[in-house]
Amino acid sequence: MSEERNIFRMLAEIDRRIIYLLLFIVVTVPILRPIAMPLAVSPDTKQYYKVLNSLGPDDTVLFVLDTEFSGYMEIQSGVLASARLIIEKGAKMAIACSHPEATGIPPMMFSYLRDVMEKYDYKYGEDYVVLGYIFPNEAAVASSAQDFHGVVKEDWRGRPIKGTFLDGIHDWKDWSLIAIFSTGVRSDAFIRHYGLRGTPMVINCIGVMIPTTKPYVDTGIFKALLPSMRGGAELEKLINAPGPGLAAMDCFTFGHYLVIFFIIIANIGYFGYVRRRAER
Amino acid sequence: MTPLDLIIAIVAAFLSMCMFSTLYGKSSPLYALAEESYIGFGTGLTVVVNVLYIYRTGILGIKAGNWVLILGIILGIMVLFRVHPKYDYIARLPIAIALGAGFALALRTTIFTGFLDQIRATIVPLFSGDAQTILYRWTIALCVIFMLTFFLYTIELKGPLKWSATIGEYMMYIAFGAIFAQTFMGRLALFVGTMQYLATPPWKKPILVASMVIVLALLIVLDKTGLLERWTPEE
Amino acid sequence: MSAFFRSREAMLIVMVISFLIVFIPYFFNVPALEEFSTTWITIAAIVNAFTLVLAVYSQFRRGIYFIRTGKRAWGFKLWMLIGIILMIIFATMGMEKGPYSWAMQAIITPLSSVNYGILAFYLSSTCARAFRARNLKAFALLVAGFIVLFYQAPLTGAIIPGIEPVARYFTETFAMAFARVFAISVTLGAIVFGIRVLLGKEPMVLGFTREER
Amino acid sequence: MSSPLFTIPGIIEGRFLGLLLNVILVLLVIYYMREGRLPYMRRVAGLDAIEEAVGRSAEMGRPVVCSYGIAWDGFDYWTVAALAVLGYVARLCARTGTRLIVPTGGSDGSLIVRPVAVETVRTAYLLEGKEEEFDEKDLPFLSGQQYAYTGGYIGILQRARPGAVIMLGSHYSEAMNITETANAVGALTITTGCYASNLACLACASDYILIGEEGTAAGAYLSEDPAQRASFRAQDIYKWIALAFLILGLIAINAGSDFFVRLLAT
Repeated sequence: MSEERNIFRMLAEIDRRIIYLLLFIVVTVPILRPIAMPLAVSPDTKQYYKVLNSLGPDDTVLFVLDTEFSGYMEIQSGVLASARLIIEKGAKMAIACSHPEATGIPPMMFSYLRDVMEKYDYKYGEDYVVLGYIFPNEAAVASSAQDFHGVVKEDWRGRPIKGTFLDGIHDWKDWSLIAIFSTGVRSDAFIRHYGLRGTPMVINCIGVMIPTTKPYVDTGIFKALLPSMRGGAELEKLINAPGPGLAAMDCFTFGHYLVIFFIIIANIGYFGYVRRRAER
Repeated sequence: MTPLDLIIAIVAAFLSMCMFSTLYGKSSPLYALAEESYIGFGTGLTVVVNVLYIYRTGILGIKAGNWVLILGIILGIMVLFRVHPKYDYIARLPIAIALGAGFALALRTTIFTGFLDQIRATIVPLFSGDAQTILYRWTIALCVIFMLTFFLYTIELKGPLKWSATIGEYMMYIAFGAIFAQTFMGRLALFVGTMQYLATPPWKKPILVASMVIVLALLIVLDKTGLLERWTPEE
Repeated sequence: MSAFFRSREAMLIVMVISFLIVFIPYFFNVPALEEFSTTWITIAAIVNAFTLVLAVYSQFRRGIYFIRTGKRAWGFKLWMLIGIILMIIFATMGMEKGPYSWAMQAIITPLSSVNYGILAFYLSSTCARAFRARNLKAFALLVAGFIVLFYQAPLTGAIIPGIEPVARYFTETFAMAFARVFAISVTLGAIVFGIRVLLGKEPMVLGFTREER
Repeated sequence: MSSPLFTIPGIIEGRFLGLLLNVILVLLVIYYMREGRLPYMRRVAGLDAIEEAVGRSAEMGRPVVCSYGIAWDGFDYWTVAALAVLGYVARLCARTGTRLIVPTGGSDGSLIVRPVAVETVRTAYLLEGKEEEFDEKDLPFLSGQQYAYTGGYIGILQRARPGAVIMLGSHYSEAMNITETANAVGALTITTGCYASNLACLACASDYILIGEEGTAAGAYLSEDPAQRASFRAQDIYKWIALAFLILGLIAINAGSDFFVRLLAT
């Protein structure tokens, strides 16, 4: 085989667009035609489920959409499964956003969760309120922790929040739980101004944030961490409500195996061609 | 599914595939269309939501009797002078105030969350608990100590310090491998989420497939006819 | 009057006072100051919101420069400016339904998620290119990355349960330890940077450049 | 969380040590600045990589692309150090007659930083006696949006086909797009990572990486600014304190005393 068309060289110098095309295919096909392969549930998700499952009708949860819309794609299954579980437990929910794009998420949540909201008669104003974009920066988070009604006067539609279950909320002490669904937009501000003071918090964060968020689970600032879309899929399995998470797990399996395949052939190519050329 | 839903689905799928066209390796008018659409409407969204925040927290706050917030509105208007050719120095006062408050908010707690808590979380019994816990805790303790010596800059790394920093660096590369894998999972989840958004509910699936085929075909035709370069905005 | 704004010392004092108003109540039990600092923080939040509106002005100016100089394919920049104006008009027509939410669903929602999703492709081609056992460090990175990637495929966990403790060993010790050490070093850096700013050693932060140095 | 060792009236419980450490850090920085003698700093290996990258571009007659990050919060910790290193890269480029392109933008904060970056590069060309070669158009403001900035940055790489791409300061998820494109056009890539997962990916994807603070240490080493040098001296002392706390704490807790854990919580 002449030096130019050496098989090892071909493996070592794969055109990156072939890799892109293959990844595109192995993700799109299972979305168009799901297979539903088996899935194991991790300890992190079991701990997260335990915290949410212990909520009751007289608990009030601050449900923070701390994400651009793009990040929502990764934690969508965690958001929907968590909201479903909170509604089933009858706990009250105040939904707040810390990024302008997150304001588009609540309407989509409620259209997806319409079945469980009707079943539990979960009504606006009585059981849940959408506060909208009330956390544009750290200063807003800090002042809401010290004097909630000093900062938040209206819900997202501009109607006063007086007279709703939020009357009982004055500062950081009054929330039964803060559930943060985060791509890291404002999560550290919540750690500083709520978590550090002792407000119980859980977080469903994107994969990128897991290594830097885990230390806060260790130090007890977060009671539990639901890891990325994989955690959402496992939570869907635990609450027996298949959704976008479980549907995505096939794509995950194929995507990861495709990348592992590339690592193997790249190393074969490396040792067969690049290393030998360097030695010559 | 109303005609409006159909139009939204078509625009979303087509623009998304135009954005993916950057993977083709050459900048194209298709990518420019998607990019400029996103910048335009995205910037509009930023304006809307921030003006709303100024109204809700500032104006409503003042109406509710918190007169001091007028200072916020006045200082805010002063910030706008930053782009004035002659009076740009007026913006320095509000910026100084916002910076001071911003630094205080970040710095007053970071000594706890980023320093003391990290050390305290590492100080754990190393000889109790099951085998896995003992192995995990020893590894973390040793890793933290060795890696920390890598980040010393005002001392020459010689002798035992050099060994410790080198071992720490190898430990870091093991950490990088694990963190890289976690990051890939996160990004893959975003890509899968995007495609799910474009393919749910099921009637959107043919639109998605059609957009893929059309955009790919357009890219290749434009590339082969040399129009790709001519129709792409220059920086 | 303009001397006050131009004076570096005056702006530095204003910044330090603003800093102390927010810093002190966190450590000392001074209820009166705590309440005032909450309002002061809200004022800072309002000022920040104004700076974002300011950023849009420069976006506009750059777009117009592009169009005026007739750069190639300036039509796209014109479309961008139209987009900004359209979105603001749509918002005045109501943000729950109507054109505002159409624009959110058709443009902002998908495109902002595509931006992040595209990274999966770049990471996959990095795997093929960079995960090579070139030297001991690269080999260490490859082994850890390979095992965690293999564990993360949902099917693996179901057929080879034994891989979980191995993969978790890497993510819950090495990755965890690095996150802690990195937090410590970055935290110290951020604090001393804040100290330098408050001591007036970073004039650029306040916008003091050549003429007032 | 374990209970503090002691509390001091007037100071909120559990925050005394944090306050003390903050105050001591201020005093240390002031002390080392006042001393008049520039504290010692070791030369960070990353600087040799930067010199090699600019030299390689000069030989190939291709431009160098160097960015100072998207400066999300304007002059943050990473951006200030990046500007110091940018000045160094600019001097190397001026000296070797290599074109330097500095893509700016990516956030609203970077609007405030760009004028200073322009001044930094102009001063570098001035110091090398080549002010006439300085061209402000080579520091384009691409956009206030992260991904529009990335699109512009990638467009520059695809057209200018630089010999080296040096990404300093705070870059976020867009760093991967840029590094992969830089590699695709055959450029030598040097990057810095300002948060853990970005660092891991860039360690794999780029030819050389300044791990975490190495970037800011390079800035302090180059700038020879007493304040930055004093800062690193104070930081290193606190890293020694952290190591002492860790080792003594581990010994104590395994000998049965939680003294250090409770001290850290006072």
